[in-house]
Amino acid sequence: MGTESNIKLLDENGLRLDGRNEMELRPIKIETNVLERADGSAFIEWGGNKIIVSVYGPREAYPKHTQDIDKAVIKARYNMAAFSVDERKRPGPDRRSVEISKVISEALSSAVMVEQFPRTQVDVFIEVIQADAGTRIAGLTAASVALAAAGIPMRDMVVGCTAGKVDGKIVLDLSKEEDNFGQADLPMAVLSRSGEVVLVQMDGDLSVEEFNHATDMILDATKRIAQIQRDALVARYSVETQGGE
Amino acid sequence: MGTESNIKLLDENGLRLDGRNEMELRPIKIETNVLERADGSAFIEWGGNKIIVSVYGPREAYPKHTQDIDKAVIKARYNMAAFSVDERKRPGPDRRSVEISKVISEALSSAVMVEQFPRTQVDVFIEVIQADAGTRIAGLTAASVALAAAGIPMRDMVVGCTAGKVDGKIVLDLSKEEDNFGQADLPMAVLSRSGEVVLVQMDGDLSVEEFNHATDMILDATKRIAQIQRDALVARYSVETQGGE
Amino acid sequence: MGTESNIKLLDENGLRLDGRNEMELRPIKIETNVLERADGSAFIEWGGNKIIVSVYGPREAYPKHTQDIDKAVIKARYNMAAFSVDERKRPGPDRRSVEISKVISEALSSAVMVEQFPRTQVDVFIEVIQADAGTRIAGLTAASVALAAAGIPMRDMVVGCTAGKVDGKIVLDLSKEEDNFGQADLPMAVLSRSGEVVLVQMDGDLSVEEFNHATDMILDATKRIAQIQRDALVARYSVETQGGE
Amino acid sequence: MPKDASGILSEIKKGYIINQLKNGKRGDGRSPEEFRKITIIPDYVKRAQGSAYVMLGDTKIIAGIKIEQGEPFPDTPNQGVLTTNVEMLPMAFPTFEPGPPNEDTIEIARVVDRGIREAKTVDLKKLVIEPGKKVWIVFIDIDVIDFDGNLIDACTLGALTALKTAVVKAEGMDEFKLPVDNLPISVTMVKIGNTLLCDPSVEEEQMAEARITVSTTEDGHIRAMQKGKVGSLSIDEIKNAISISLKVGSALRETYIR
Amino acid sequence: MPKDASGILSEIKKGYIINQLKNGKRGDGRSPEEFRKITIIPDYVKRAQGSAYVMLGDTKIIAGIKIEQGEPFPDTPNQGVLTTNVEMLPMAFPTFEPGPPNEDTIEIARVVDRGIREAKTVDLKKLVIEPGKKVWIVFIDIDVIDFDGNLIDACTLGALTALKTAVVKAEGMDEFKLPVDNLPISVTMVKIGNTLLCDPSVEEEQMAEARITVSTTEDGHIRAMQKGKVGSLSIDEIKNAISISLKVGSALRETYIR
Amino acid sequence: MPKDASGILSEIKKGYIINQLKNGKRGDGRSPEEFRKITIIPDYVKRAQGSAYVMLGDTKIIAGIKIEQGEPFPDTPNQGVLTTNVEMLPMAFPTFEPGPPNEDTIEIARVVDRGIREAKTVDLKKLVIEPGKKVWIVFIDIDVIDFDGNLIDACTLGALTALKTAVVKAEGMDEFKLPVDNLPISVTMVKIGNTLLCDPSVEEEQMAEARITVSTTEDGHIRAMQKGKVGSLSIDEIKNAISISLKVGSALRETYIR
Repeated sequence: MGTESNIKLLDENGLRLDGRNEMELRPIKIETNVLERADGSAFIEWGGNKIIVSVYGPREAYPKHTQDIDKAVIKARYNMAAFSVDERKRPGPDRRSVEISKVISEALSSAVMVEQFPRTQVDVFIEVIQADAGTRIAGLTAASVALAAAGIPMRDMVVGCTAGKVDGKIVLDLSKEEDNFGQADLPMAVLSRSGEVVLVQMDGDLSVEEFNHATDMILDATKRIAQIQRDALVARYSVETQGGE
Repeated sequence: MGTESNIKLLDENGLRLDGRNEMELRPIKIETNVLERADGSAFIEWGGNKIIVSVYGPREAYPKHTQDIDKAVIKARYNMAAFSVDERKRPGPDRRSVEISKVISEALSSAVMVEQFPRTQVDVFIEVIQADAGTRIAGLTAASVALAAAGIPMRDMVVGCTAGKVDGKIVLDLSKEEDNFGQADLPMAVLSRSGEVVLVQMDGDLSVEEFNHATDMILDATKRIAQIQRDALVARYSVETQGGE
Repeated sequence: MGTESNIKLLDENGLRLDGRNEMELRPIKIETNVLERADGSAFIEWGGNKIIVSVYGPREAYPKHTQDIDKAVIKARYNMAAFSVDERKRPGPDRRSVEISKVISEALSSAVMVEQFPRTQVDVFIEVIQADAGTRIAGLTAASVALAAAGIPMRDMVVGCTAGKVDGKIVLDLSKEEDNFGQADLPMAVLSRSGEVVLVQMDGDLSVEEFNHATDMILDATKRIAQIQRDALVARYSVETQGGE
Repeated sequence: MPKDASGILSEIKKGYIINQLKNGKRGDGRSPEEFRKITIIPDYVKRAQGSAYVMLGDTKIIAGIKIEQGEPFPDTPNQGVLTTNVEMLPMAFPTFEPGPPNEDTIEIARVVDRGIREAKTVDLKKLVIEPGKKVWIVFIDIDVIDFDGNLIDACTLGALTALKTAVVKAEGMDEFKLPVDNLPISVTMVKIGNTLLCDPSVEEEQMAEARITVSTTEDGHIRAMQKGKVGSLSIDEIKNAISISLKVGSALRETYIR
Repeated sequence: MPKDASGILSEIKKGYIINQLKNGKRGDGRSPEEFRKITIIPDYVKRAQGSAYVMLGDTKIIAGIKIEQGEPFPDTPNQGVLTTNVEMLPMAFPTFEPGPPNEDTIEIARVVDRGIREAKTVDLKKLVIEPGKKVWIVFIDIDVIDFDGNLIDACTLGALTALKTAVVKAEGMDEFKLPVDNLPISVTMVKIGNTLLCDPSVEEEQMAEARITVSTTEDGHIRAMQKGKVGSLSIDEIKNAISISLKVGSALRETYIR
Repeated sequence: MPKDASGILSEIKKGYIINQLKNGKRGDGRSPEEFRKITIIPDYVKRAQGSAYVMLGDTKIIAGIKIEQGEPFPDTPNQGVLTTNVEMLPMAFPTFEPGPPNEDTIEIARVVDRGIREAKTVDLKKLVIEPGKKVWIVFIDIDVIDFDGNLIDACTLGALTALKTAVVKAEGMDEFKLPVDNLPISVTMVKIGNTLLCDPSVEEEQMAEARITVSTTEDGHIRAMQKGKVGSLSIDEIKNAISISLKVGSALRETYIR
């Protein structure tokens, strides 16, 4: 977690800097098929985050030695635009984005019916246009929608949320200031129906009780977010129907 | 174009810093087959420029996915020696040399009968030993000679020249100071017989009239330079004949 | 050779900073099969040097175009741990380690019966855990043991030693200070039985007589070091026998 | 330039397009000098100092400006620094690959940069903090997220809009609008058969023999040119391209860059 | 994660291991929560400022600390810098390749780093020489020389031991022990069938569906977590993993990190 | 080392060369200790601070010197810096590839550098501008443009000639000749059969079992040595190589480096 500071993140009523209470999510909006070329795509606005995800595949895995004879390989690539953060981000992968790409790839692999497409790969490109804390979870949540929009067979959707500790209190969906100056950060993602955890990372300082409290809040929130995912996919189909297909 | 400055580039008689008038080329000398290993080579001195070009091919294009089933691929690689410029140039390609390599490759592709050699590549290596403004055009002009010297079938020769604007006046074949402190730079290359343009780039500030005047000057100059190309190729053959082959 | 300095490297009795006389080696200890995964391995302590060598192969040479249809390719890779030297060494190969890897590969190629394994490669990984002058020779000496321990057929062992000039006198097996502040460094390695030289490099300032004296000392020392190599290999086999195989 | 998804533009399609052109019509019904629909959303990325989202037909790019303090180049101690970078993201087209910029990307970035630089759009002399030591560095970064041809013009429009909205700020300093003036409009054309087509789609780019970009400023002057692709152009075609660029560019400026 | 030498773990072997697990026994006879034999040799590399050689079963790593002067990060001018790098040397496993760190290596280094960083093990505030200008940079470098699974725990043990023995020194300055406190113990488990197995061997890692690492400090708090691999874990399994980590970690701390 | 154009030196050619050698004659008629024709054009690149064009038979290289201000190495604050870089340009040989230097190139550059460095040819102590802060950095860059073997000797001759003509200059400072003295001559030999051949051609290099380079100075001392290639040399052969190098090197110095 970030730097210690004297910034008070909760006011006397327990409200957060942006006025939310501890259980409150920032506004979330998901839109599908925002790009022409991709096989599927999604755009998510989550608080100040703006993230575009595009999906290509299944297509032949390349180079050949990366092929899995039993299943498709899910290759997520998380990338931040140079202008997405306060200090310009030099183009190209850094150690942080490599790690995030890995855990997102693993999380999505649980959801896709990879065994249906041996020797192929499914590319999931996640571009963070504007970053505002929680980009990996927002990107993963949108990626799941983009995969569905691409028509990739999935056994379940992946949906995630973050909780954390701020001024000693567990709160949902950290903002940028809370991420920078809080005491713990717990991003988690689950399979929508089964509730099985496909991504969890944590850093900071949590007691076991705090951890349990945080996961309860996250699980509750993922139900709400899953609904937004479903709405986005439905909206797309209804729009298509109107379009006369 | 370069920096503004108070340097006067034309004297009261309209003559340039090196004494040339506006229509005058710097001295140009081309020599062929200066290297043993290459399939063809040429050396050009053009003002203070010293450039060596070597040609290999047609040879199998590698890696395979770069092969074109319909024609040969012309791969020019423009490179500056570390000691060719005032401040040491770090070895390896930079963005400028990548762009120049691309436009030279494209220009030469128009001239070579690429359809005769499907799946092959022709490598054209252009090494700037000493740089003195106009290296891309000098290198391209020499490359055309080197291709011919290598016996690569060509439908026409490529020949180029630069014009520019200096103290508000259009002049031919910019010198280094004129390039650094002038107001426009227009490198252009044509097919020798047809006069079709195969390379044109421009930067600076030209009115349409100035552009037209500049191209007239360039087209006139390319005729003179084409003669130097032909002489170089003839000289080579005559020398070979004298040698008894 | 290193920097000039006022450091006296020999005392009034001609003894060196660590108390050795001119002919004396630092303590050397070799142990075999210290790693589980490698096909063969060796650990050498030579003065303050600690070096681990592991061998894999013969295995199919990769990428394919590196295969030699007549023989195995020996690929040594000399690498220094980041913490092995006083100032942290940035991970990855530098020009020095590339050169050392090359001369070690060549030296080992003379000793291995490479003609028995066409199209394969034998990988020899040399990791310098702690560096204390003479690492290339210590690594090469251990590499020869690791190859034998891996069961790779060899026509002879490679064994090496360094001599140098210190305060104007030829001495054996330079220490770190002697390497830094001496006047010459001569690492050499030979085939154990034939005495043929498979590695020699030199830098500094040696007269012909000094060179001859230095090589005499080295050749004498390699006989002693070869015995340590043999003891290490025997110890390993005897241990294995005790283990009941 | 990338091929279409299958890697090859089918001969049938190509024949159809050329045939259409004989009747003065392009595949999508446009006239030769007509641009596709342009939508520009300025200030799209709040965290950037200036930004724009540009849709040019199905081509979509996002341009963002970052302005940081740094050292001037040794040969221009009294000027700020301007740098343009384009990322052809692998999300934008099936054959685009991750990794450092390739020659296509570099060419595009350099042509966009050249137009802006030569028009002296950004007054770099006003970006000096301490002469020879500390200046403002203006980074123009452009993400290509959906590709349907004509990146040079889309990126130029994005860069200009982003520059126009950009603000220079730093802790303990007064913020000020980035000094921007004299905006160059680039117009890119390809030659198919004997026709010059403005704002080529990806299919038109693939089948074209030659490409030419002309950047002009409001004074009717040319600021940058770049011929691309393997084919040639006659001098007359180039002169024609210049006059088209002046005419079409002037309309674009009026509509989108005021 | 690398496959075994032949690239594939045979189905037969896999069946055997799963069968054994039904009887509560692992392939090598350990119980699910049992670590393999641990041997730690502190101060193994004299030339480093701190170091340790760790054997965890057949996994062997060497950790070394270098401490050098350098600039602080702009956003933390009053702190030293801590950086963790792991090298999965090609000597350690048949399929490891030379070259820059791949995603596996980066993940391991970052999880090790996170545990130490979040426990505030190294007091970075005491590593300032001149605020905003010059601080101590602590490099934790770890060489993996023999690989048989569970690098995260082996590397954490190595890093902690090396940090504990580390001394800060430079010419003309008083040397002092690196300020180290509050050591996090990481415990890594994999899920095979319905069982969580601590300290997985390479074979167990290869056949496992999911992996989870929990780093805890002596106060019973969690400092870092990381789920790995393609499979999922239930919330209850994660809670179980936390309680195992606290129990097993506490024993490890007692035995090896006092 | 590269193979010839076809990638393999034909067995027939090889047999012929060995047969010739039994009669003391090399393929091109030279005696074993004879160098090919050497042509050196000093000051070939006016824009460099020093330069030379060297033809050694059909091998052609261009050496250029650049001298810039920079920081000294921390462990030698009172010395300038010397650095040698060789580019085996792809134009020089059919199998040379573009890209960063490979192990062959690095070895050649380091052996050339070692000879010059160990002979203390450039007086680095005279290249200090401000001790510990600012010194002159001497870049020796060598372009190999045509390759027919024996790059080490060709590059050494080029580097020495370029250094001898080099001038140190900067705005606002008095220019002075680069302080150069005690020039090392390198002589490279290959062993074919039982013969040591000086100045090997590319074919001789390809078929040779071993290669050895000995650099000597006018005082008859050895300054650098390097054995190359897979084969071995006896101690007597090495001693012989040293005496050949002294003899031949002395003649080369007299003729070309005065």
